[in-house]
Amino acid sequence: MPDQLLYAIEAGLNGLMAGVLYALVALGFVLIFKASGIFNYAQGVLALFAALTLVGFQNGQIPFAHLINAIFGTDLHTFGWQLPAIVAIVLAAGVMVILSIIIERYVLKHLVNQAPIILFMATIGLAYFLEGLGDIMWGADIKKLDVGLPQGINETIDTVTYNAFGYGFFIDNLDIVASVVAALLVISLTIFSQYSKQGRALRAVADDHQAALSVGISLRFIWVLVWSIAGFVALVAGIMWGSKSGVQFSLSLIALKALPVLMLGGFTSIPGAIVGGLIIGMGEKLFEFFVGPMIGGATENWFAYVLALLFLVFRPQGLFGEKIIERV
Amino acid sequence: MNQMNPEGYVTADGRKIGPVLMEMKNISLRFGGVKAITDISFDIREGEIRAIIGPNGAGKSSMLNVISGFYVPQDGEVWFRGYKRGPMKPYQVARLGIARTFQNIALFDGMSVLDNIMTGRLTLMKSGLFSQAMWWGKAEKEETEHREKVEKIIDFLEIQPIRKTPVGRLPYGLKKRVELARALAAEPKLLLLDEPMAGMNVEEKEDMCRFILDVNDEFGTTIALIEHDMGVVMDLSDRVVVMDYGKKIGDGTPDEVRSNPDVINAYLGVSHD
Amino acid sequence: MKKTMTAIALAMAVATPAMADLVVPNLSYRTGPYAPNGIPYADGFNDYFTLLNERDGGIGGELVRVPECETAYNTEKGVECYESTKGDGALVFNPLSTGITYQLIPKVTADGITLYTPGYGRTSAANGKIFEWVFNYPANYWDGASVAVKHLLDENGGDLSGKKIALVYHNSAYGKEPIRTLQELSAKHGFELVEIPVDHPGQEQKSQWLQIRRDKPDYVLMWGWGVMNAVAIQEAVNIRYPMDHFIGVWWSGSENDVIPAGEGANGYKAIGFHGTGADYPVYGDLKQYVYDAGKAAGDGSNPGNVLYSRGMYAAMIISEAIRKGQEIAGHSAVNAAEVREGFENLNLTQERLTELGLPGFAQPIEATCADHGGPGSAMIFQWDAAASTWNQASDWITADSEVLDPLIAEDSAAFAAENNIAERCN
Amino acid sequence: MFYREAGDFKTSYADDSQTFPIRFDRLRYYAVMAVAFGVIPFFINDYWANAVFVPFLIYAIAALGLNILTGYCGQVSLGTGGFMAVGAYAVYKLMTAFPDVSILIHVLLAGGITAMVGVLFGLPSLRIKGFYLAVATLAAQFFLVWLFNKVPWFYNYSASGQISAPERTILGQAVTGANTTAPAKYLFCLIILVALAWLARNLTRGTVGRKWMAIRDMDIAAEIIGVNPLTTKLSAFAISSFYIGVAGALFFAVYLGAAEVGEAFGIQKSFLILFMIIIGGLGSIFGSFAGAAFMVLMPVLLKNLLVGQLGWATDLAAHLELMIVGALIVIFLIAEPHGMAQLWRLAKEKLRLWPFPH
Repeated sequence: MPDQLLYAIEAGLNGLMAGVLYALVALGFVLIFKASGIFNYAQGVLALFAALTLVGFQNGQIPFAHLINAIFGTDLHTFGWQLPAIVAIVLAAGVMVILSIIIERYVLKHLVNQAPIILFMATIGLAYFLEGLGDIMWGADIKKLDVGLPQGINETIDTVTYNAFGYGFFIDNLDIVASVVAALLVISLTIFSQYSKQGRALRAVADDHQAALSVGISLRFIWVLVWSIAGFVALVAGIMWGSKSGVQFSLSLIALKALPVLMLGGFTSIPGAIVGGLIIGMGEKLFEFFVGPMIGGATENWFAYVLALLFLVFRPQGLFGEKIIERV
Repeated sequence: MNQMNPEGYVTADGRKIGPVLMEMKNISLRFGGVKAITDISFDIREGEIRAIIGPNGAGKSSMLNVISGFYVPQDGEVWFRGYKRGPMKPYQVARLGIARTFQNIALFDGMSVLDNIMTGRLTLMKSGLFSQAMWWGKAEKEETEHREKVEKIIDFLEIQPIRKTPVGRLPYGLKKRVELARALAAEPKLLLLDEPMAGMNVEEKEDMCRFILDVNDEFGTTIALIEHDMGVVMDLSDRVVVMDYGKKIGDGTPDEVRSNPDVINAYLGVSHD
Repeated sequence: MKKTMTAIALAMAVATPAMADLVVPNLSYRTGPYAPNGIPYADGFNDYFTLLNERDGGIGGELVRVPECETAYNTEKGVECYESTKGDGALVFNPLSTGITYQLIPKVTADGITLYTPGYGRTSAANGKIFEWVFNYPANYWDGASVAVKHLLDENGGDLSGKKIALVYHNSAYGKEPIRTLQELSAKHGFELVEIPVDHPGQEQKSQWLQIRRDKPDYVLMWGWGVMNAVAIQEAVNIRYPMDHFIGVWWSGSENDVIPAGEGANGYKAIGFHGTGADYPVYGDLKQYVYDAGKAAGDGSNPGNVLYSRGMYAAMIISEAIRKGQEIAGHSAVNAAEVREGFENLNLTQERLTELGLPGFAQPIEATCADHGGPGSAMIFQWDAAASTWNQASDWITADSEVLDPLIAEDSAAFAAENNIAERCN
Repeated sequence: MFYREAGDFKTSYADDSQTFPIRFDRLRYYAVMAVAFGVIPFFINDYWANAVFVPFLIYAIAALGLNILTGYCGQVSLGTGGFMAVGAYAVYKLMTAFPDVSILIHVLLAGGITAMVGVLFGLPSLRIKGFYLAVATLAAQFFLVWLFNKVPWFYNYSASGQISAPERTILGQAVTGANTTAPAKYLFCLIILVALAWLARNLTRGTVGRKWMAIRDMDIAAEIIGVNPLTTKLSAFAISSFYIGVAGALFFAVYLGAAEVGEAFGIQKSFLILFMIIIGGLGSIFGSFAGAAFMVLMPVLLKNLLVGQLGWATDLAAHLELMIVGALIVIFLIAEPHGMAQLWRLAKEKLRLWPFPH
């Protein structure tokens, strides 16, 4: 095979891997949108907050140490312990559930029946708040996140492809792990929503709020549930991304990567989020590979949006939506 | 039959009905594989009150949407004022002089009653962006002129006290009336009413009937309406089209329709109100 | 509305303390995307002045006040900070942001306050003939690029022809700075330059590093900032790029950048224009007068690291310039114009550095009316992951002034023409 | 008592549709104008101009623009930062290419150029609606920022890609560049803002405004009663972008003096201005002003309070500021989803009855 083609395949495969992560973040958006009609801009900050909390627990940081020191003149920093990764993950997941309950009680409950744009803005407010809270709880410095995930080139793929084509493909072990975890997460979420009682309630609410309420499903419970799940998804995304770059502010910007996925796949479609993520991931890597060098590179920030935009102009119902029949 | 006279006819109560204003020829409309309307033809004459009735799902609303240009039929022709109407956007149809109300009220909730009715005159207002931005000369003059016309309609429909109220705060019956006012403000050649009496109590229905007759009487506006309530329709309208399962099963004066065996079948075969 | 106004007016009136001290504002950023880098720098800057106040009673008997103002690396907040501290009687500004620097250059020129931008900012400000109020010694971005290339020349026996060098840069004004210089140098030395931009924030760089893996450049230079550095180094480790062929500018060579990559980052190189580590004698005093006295800025985890040292470097230069200004003016309560004189006549020698407890920490500087750019020399550091230290990997290397001088002259001439500035120092 | 409308009769329809139909409102408006033009210029200093007034005036222009698009026409846009960048780069190119033409004309032309770009990116709004459109406008945001960063022609091939505003004067007074006095800056922005606010008010009370609102409230019904969605949406995009472009031009030329596209006109800016109109009140001219004032003043106030008064560390203060801004936004939305303009209306209704609430 010609080199150019091999390179393109390699770029495309890496794009697919990246796409899985985009899909994972997008999934958090979709869950909340489906169950409550809220476009949750805070999803990215949730990932940052979850990752900060995880690292904080792992390293035994004292939350709000800086604030406490400033007020009481103490000199607190850590509890002096190191928790095993799995314990820290469970604890962090617990914090995300508590956070969901707080969000439901103090924010969402008061905003029932507001216009979607108002709910959207509220989540931006929430994002600001959580960003400040995360910093004040755990500090704004960069933190290394290590839960024992492998990283670096996958030797087997490198060797096998080298022997086959004369060019070894680069696939990152972390990306492979991320794809597997994301796939497991998607499958378990699907099973959960198809076969469990809560899952059925969730789908009922997504279909018709009023009807679901009338058969005795608690909307508030469902909201806490989806926000908890979204928080857990954010935690997983935070771990995957944080392992690569460390945990710091920019982690919250991964939300921006998921938005074009939502446009493409639709705000309410789980398969849409997955396929959309893969298309966006692969598309942006291939575009950067083929067209990037001609127009100066660094196209990835906008390409996904333009792709999604063009797609929607020609197919407004998105990937899996049915043709929209307008009624009056 | 005097209704077939191309020059028009005189009704029992002495109103003069003119020549054909709109003619639907062999209209068929499908959504995917579902046939909503199959090969329907009928006409609407100037000055007439024309009703389209039928059980649920008969395709009445689809028919009205075809007339107002919201749906484009796959087959058939729509003739209006002697010309065949080409493929048009709904707003272009509105400019021809066809206005309508909606079954599920479609008012602009964020605006006041007055502003809502003023939107009815948008097709008649001509001042440009620039003069509006400056708010002098033509724009201001035009605004005042149209305001006067709208105030007449407000008087006519007896909604003066709620002029500046945001529409969202009004009760259902009044909303229907404001919607009628908005449609009237356009000074339409043809007024389409989509279930104008749906969801109203007896008193409100009587009010609405009166307004419809007055509009027809005072402005000479041609009216086509869809209605569920057979009794009201028979009292109001000059001629009635009956639809069932997307097909026309009857057409004529209320009396003729009432005695049409197909219509009786259709209405007895399905439960109706 | 009016009530709010009154409240603000009140808050501001009370917020302004008496103006007797030497005021050196610290426009820092401890929040936002670049906080991990801003924190240690600000700590070093503050701690050094705290040391001077605690140990020596300030500079020349005048206490130094360092009002801190949070910019979050944001130009608008930078303006607010500048205006609010300017009213305080600020003597010199050091905003640690190229964006804010560009914005402040005309303002400080109009207001008559010195702008000191060591190792960042507008490169052509090295030309004192045009930029009267701006100083950027000891080295600027173009020096950095030239030093990196010189280092590579040394490693390759003076010949880079036919080599391929990739520049991975932050796709912003800052990151684009070295491109012109590197293009000139590539023409001069015959190496091929590949430019690879990374968009802010740089969380995702797979495409760029796949390209590097395919193209196999002999060396990779990096002009990064913030999370981009850490991700780039991690990706380089992932593709098993030889770390000793990977050189970052001084803003891409802090502990924050290499630690997340762990062992793999071992051997990564970075340019530096000052020493690092907590082994200098000055740290004894810092410990005695600042840390142990509970007066340290921040959480005390940063002393000795690269960015802390750089903050301290800036503070040291500013304090020496103030000292020089006091000497020239003949009194200790100097004003902004007298401090500028101090900057312009600064003569920092190795002896003086030793006196300050920082022997060999930096290169000597002898500023003149025309030369606001300093010696333009730097050295290469190499990361030792096992020991978690930066080791010196070269001697001081001086930039190629033959290439840089015309570029500086050209750029500053353009600025002069745009703003009708006549040359000074003639 | 203080605020009455009883006895304030109108004898013509023109009187009834004026901007401030109530006499008391009119008087207050004149008073505000008198202070803005007659008092503040004599007391303003660099700090107040640069930290408070000039950013407030410029953001108010941008908020007016976005409010036309989002508040009046119902099209949510997250591309404001990108459109401001168009205004900024347009005015920079014009200023440097035609140094002899008045800066005022350049600023207006920059608005015009932005309007054209706005129309281009508004085209998809005919097919894409709601949040999908909001996300789609992010394409404009990211693409425009990338473009201005990438093509050297836009920044006159300068080494770093920074653009700096040279000095330009109006009637002999510098309004851009470092030698601009605080009153000159302030008045220049104020005059443009007042003129644009007046135009916005006229547009929104007439036919155009009704078309926009009709599309916003129910686009299908609007089309059926005769509103052409294409021209209506595009006119909203054009006029909104004009305002935003003017704001971007002033933001760069008068306020910042130098700018770098990704930093000054990034996505944060888009969100900031969206905040302003939502907190201020969608579909309200007054709301645009109130929102801009709130979002400009509050951080300054908080900073002065926490750092200046209480002497807290700047980072703690900055983090707390984020939390407070976030919490206030949420509280605001819960308490009054229609923004400060609605609060103002409610307060007026109370005042009208005061001191006899029943």
